[in-house]
Amino acid sequence: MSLSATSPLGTGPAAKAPRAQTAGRQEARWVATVAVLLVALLAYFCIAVPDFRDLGVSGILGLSEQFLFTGLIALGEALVILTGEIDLSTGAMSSLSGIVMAALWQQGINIWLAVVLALIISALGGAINGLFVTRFGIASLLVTLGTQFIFGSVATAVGGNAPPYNFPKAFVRLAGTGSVGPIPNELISFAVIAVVVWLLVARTRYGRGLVLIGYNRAAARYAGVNVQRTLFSSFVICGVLAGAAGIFVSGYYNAARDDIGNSLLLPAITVVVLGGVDIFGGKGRMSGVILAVFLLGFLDQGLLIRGNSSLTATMVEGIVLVLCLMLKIALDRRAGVRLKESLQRRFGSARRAAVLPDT
Amino acid sequence: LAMSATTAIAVAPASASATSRLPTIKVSMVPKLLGLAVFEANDQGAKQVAKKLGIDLTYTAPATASAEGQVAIFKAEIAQHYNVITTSSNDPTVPAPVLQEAMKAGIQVVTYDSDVPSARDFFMQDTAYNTIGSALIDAVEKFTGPKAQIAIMSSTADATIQNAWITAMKTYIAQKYPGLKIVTIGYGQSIESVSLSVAEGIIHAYPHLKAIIPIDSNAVPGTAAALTDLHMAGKIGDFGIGPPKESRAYFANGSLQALFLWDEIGQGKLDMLMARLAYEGAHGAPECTAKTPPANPTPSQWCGIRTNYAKVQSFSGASVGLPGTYTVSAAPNKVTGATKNTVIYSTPLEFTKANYLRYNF
Amino acid sequence: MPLLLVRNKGLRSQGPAATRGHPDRASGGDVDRRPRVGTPRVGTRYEGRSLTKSFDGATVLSQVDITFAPGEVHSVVGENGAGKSTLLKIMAGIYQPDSGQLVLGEERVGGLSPRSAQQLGVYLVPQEPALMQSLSVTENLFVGILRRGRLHFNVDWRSMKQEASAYLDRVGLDVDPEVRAEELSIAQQQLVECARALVHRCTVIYFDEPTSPLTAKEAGTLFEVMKNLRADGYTLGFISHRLDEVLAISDRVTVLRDGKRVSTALRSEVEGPSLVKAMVGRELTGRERVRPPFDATGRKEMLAVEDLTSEPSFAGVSFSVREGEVLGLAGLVGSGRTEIAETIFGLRPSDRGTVRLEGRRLEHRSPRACIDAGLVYLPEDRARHGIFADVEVERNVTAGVIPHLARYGPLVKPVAERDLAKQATDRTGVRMASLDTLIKALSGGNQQRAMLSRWLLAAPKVAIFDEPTRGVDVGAKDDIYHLVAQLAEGGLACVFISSELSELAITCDRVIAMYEGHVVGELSGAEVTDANLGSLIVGAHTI
Amino acid sequence: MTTLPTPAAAPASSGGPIALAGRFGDIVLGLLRRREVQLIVAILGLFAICSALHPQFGVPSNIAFILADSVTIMLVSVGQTIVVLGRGIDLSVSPILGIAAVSIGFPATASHLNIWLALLIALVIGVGLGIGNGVLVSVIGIPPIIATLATLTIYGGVQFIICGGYSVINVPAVYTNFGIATLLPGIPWLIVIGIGIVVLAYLFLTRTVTGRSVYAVGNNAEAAFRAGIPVRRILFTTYVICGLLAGLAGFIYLCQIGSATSTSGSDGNTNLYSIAAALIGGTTLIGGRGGPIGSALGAVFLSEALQAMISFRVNELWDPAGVGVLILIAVVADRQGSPVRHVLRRPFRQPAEVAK
Ligand SMILES: Nc1ncnc2c1ncn2[C@@H]1O[C@H](COP(=O)(O)OP(=O)(O)OP(=O)(O)O)[C@@H](O)[C@H]1O
Ligand SMILES: Nc1ncnc2c1ncn2[C@@H]1O[C@H](COP(=O)(O)OP(=O)(O)OP(=O)(O)O)[C@@H](O)[C@H]1O
Ligand SMILES: [Mg+2]
Ligand SMILES: [Mg+2]
Repeated sequence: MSLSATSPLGTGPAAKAPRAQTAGRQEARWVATVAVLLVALLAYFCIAVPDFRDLGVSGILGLSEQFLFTGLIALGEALVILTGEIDLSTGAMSSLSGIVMAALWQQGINIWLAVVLALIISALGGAINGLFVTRFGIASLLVTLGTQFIFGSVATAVGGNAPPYNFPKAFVRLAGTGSVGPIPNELISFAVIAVVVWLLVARTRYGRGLVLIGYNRAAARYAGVNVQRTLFSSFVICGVLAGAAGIFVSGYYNAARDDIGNSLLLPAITVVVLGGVDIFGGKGRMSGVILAVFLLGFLDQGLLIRGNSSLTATMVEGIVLVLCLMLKIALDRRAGVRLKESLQRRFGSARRAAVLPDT
Repeated sequence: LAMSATTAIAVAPASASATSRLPTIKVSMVPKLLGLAVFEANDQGAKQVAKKLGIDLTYTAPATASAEGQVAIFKAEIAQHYNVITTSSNDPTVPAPVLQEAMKAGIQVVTYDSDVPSARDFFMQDTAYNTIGSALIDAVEKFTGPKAQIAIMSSTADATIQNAWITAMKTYIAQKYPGLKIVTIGYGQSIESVSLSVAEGIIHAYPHLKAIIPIDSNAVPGTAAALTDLHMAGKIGDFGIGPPKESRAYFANGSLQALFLWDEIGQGKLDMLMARLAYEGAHGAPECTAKTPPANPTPSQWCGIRTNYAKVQSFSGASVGLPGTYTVSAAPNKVTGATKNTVIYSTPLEFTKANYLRYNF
Repeated sequence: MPLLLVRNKGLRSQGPAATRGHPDRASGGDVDRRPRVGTPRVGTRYEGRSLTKSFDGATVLSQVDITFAPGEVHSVVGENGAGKSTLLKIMAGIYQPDSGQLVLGEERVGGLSPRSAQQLGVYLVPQEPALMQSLSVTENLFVGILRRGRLHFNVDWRSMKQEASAYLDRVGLDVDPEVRAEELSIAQQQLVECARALVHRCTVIYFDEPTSPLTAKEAGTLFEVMKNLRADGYTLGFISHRLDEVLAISDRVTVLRDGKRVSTALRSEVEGPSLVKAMVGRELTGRERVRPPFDATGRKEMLAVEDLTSEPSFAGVSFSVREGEVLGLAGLVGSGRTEIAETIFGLRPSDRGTVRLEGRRLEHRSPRACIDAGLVYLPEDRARHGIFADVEVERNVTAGVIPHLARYGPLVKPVAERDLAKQATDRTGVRMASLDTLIKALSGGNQQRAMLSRWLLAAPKVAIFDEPTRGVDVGAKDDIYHLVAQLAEGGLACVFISSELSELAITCDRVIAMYEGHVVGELSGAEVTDANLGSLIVGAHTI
Repeated sequence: MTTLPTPAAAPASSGGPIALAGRFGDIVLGLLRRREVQLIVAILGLFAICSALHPQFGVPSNIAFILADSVTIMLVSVGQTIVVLGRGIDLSVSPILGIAAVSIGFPATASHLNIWLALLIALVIGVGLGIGNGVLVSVIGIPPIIATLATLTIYGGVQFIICGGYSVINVPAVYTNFGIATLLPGIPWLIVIGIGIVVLAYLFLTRTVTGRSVYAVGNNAEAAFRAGIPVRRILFTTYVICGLLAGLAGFIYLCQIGSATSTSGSDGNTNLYSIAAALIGGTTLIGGRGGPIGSALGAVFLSEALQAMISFRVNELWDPAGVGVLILIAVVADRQGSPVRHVLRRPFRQPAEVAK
């Protein structure tokens, strides 16, 4: 006998229940909003800024070389932020990875081997963050605030007085300034990595667990998600992506510097938030983040070409961030997120249950 | 100097009628960052001569001293079809790829103050390393006597120029004043507040210190402020490299004995002249590409000093009101610090309590 | 902004003589320095007239009239999602009604906020005590109306501490007012909430399911407090899914169904079955066993726990469950049942002891390993450990079987996922608009059904249900009993943890009783009755 | 570990001598568990070690330097603490400091602005920019970390625009004298001001209704909302106070450094150091726990540790790493400390019904 047969409630008219309020729809709408903004922005620059239009397709695509490393960091950062944590050490990690690679290469190690070793170092850095967060249960904001300083100092120390430059041609072409037809190599690499990360979050078991942890860590644990391992690995992946960003930066500039990643952290977090990822975890889509990389990047480059100073560009970015968030809040509120709930979400303690040790 | 000019290209003072025939070129001046007095002084000088040289000048820079910020600006300037980019680079290597891209796009690159050796047409070096190094040490020795502990305040451990100056000073001390001992080198990270604390730390750590040498424009006021705070003004000598205006208060209260620097306004002028010359060298009158350039070209025959134009090695500064002739180096010179295609701008001026009020940068 | 702010100090001394226990009197009627708080008026009627409220287009309350009279406990009952909490929240100023009026005494009040409602003397004790965990009890009592000292902006701690003790006495709570809230038990925190209502001079006090986290004994304490308040002329409102409590304490009962008021009657006019019928709209099976007696012969032992110990929560716990058997776990709150279940499920470390599943020892237990081996655990605290509130029902349901969702290598196949979720929710009869509905939009009972669906998907051999009917209405409870029976029928070995003895009696084949972390007795078959269980769990018949 | 500054007086004494001895032990243990006491011990300990190893470390002028050096970070971190107690964060303190410094710096050098008027202007600017943050966070409802990240860039731009390419140099001696004046040898006036502000902040947080509400909101905003606390107004207030203190810090910065640029504040890592000082001082980022005294001591400790690194010729490049390590030690100590707290605190009260 089927249960619903015994229960009139079970087959009650669906119309009685509150109207479907889908998280998916809300998120998809934001992704679409970002896409529309991106198209509008490009259209504006093409119409209003002749120098921008004159670049042509390949020139405009080429602009992306300037901001894709920020994008790489943002991908990793998004992963961590989806779990409800944050990684402030990514910028320093990029510097460290670039400089480690360069230093190893200077010691006579093959450049590709050096790249691999630098990525391993980044993974280790991520693992240190992850370890503090999962084993000692310390808030990631604190841990990475601390390790950010440490990674930065180590990078300075490794870099020494004369950071290396002038890497082998093949490396510079692949990681930096080369291109296939009109498409810069960096864009190709970014696209590949972005698709992988997108699949990871949206379509794999791992991503499922990751997002559930962001929504409700305790419940994820009770549902059989290995919270510790997932969190830990999100920091490792974030570290590796930040490290990769550092290598691309070094390739692009054909030089390594101990502070080269410092200026990448805040734009990366901005991108993640602009992409619609909730800073408290759970909500958000990688597709939004990927679009936001281009939105913010082209905004910046376009303004510079328009003749605005880099200072104006940064300020405009800050203002755009605030406006986009206001738009998002307005859209979400229309969809029924009430004050109480948003208060709870922002300040409530239940969702942020501490990580219990796995046995 | 061993190098002598085989042919001097005298650039005649441009008359109003002559300049009107010059095609206007778009030149950008990209210093390390906005808001630093020395760079603003360069800008001031550049503005004074830009019109005369037919230059449409843009002065822009990142908000902080970041090489990546400069790269973003260069990238945009390539798109905006600038003719010449002049820059004081925050890093000797990071902007190289994009500047090379600019050169490929037909843009002339002139660096000043801080070089990108692998990606420019010409570099204007502020002053010869050995000249400023020996000038400083001579002044210090006069204050401390032949046996003394001295300290240096620099910006960061990887600052190329500062390191070159330090080397020059060390070499000069070894040659001439072996009794002087450099006990430590502090790094103020090009930040005044950091320089202040580092300098105070050094003063506490070395009670027998006789002089301190801040060689970065943030370290100068930072160090002087430290000496003032600790009531050590005049007890420990303070000789540095930097612009005088920022430190007027310290000259006045005796915590700063002397500063060495070149005339920043004139440097801005010369930068514009070099921009014009570089442009003309690449695009200018046919005479310039001839094997033997004319002895006295007219203003319409602005001849460049292009790399492949080996014979042209010096030019006059008269057209922008600078005295003397400037020489383009053909090969690197360890002592002065000049690399290939470098113009050394000037010998340092000394600013002391006696003359500091006369300079407005 | 409140339309009515009673500031007349004179009224207090005219209040009914019933305020004998009022701390103000006890402390000699100090000068009241609170500037903004209205004077309590014991003996206030509070009325809601044709209140209507909808969320996102779904009407949750429609045209509800209700009157809370002084000196009365007025209970509101109804199924999950009937709109009880929404009604009380409107009365207490937490929500704004879409239309309708609130009348306090003779005057209309409107645009209430929690703050202005409290100033008017209306307070809602929430279901989960919402105390500031790291602040002292005193501060928790006075938060929002901290006494100001002579300088006006400074805080007068001394007088507040004195008063705090008096108020805590009044609700029968013997704790140091300086202790931090986080050091109190849930029951104690609930009483602090109650004392807070008194501190705020509230005379209309609502309790939204206060007893669901409490034991019968603790609930008893709370009822004593409520009765005293009633005797003093306070106006009380009460929500509970435990009808026996409702019948025991109420003077008047209102039944809500689907957001409409079905009836309001005096306690003397209602009785259990009629009430249930009014709530659910149909007859329930009642208190009979939901399944035939269990025959152990030939049934395989599925779960065997031996000497499981985790100091100081529980020690030396051994029991086993057979295929198709429902084993009850009875005990007071704090007797260690949840800890046992969580230890078995690998959520907590154990000091010693073994857990065997179908004879195989489960070592290095983790939730994942247990689920994969066929053991699932339905947590007690649904909101915290069960649901992902902001996630669609579909993903909530499949959350337990994520590893099995993969179809192409590591990639999840969305269509397959939807099929799975659909099957599972059909089976438990989750009532929802679609699988894409956020689970927080479902009522408690339906959320619990979704949780059950999650674990059905894992195709378990053994299931531990921890208080599966907590915060669930009578109709849904009945469904859950039948579902458990049905699952056992299909061969599932069930462990059923409950604090409601009567539900153990109707669902379980065998019950073991816990007392302070030890197994103190076992009953099976016909022995499993409320009375037998009752004496076991208080430690009366240690075997 | 992070004991709240509870307003409670010590419990009334009772019991015999043994109880008294036990109580004394309790008090000592209790004190040692307070982060403030630990920090004082750490500050004095580090000072003792450094003075023993380095002849110049213990001289009054060095002490004065360490104390004066800590004042700007101290003020900013007290403001930061108030925001963090309400479960927020303010990443825009650096440009607020910078804007205040340059906006009074230019008129001060150009037209000898009266120093007290300058102070007033700095405070007004701080309040104004704090209001900006408050509006974004509490009225519009943008998460604090994001809202202040945005204002960080916007305010940074404003600071640049104010500077218009120039720096504040040659600040009149009225200002700089104020920056270096000492009350007694080794006790600069600045630290007296710093301490005064810290005491005011402490009194505000423990003794005023608004201050207690900050703790309540940080602890549990939902419950505070229900308890009738105007949550948004309180949050708003915290950002305004933080802005005010950053503005004051800007004034002091100008007096102390004698110049200001378009990157003053940001280039010295004010944001991170202010957060670091608060964390080292025992304020937790989840809100509701901690207090300004700890943060002030944290700032002094940071300044002392950095000075020690200079004295012992540790390369400056390791300064940030030193700060990072201190943060990690502080938070790990917090974490590791909590089990200790559970053991030491008074026995768990069994619910009444468990008694037979
Ligand atoms: N803030 C909200 N947003 C959207 N829907 C809500 C909100 N609060 C309640 N609802 C919906 O309103 C309906 C009534 O909810 P309410 O909490 O009043 O029920 P209840 O009778 O108290 O049920 P329970 O016994 O489960 O507590 C439910 O369908 C619920 O999903
Ligand atoms: N915060 C606490 N600190 C110390 N001991 C605690 C705490 N909470 C519970 N305990 C102890 O742990 C044991 C089990 O508590 P718990 O309430 O989880 O039991 P339970 O039988 O599962 O009750 P419930 O009916 O709520 O499921 C009891 O001995 C209790 O005193
Ligand atoms: Mg309810
Ligand atoms: Mg339990």
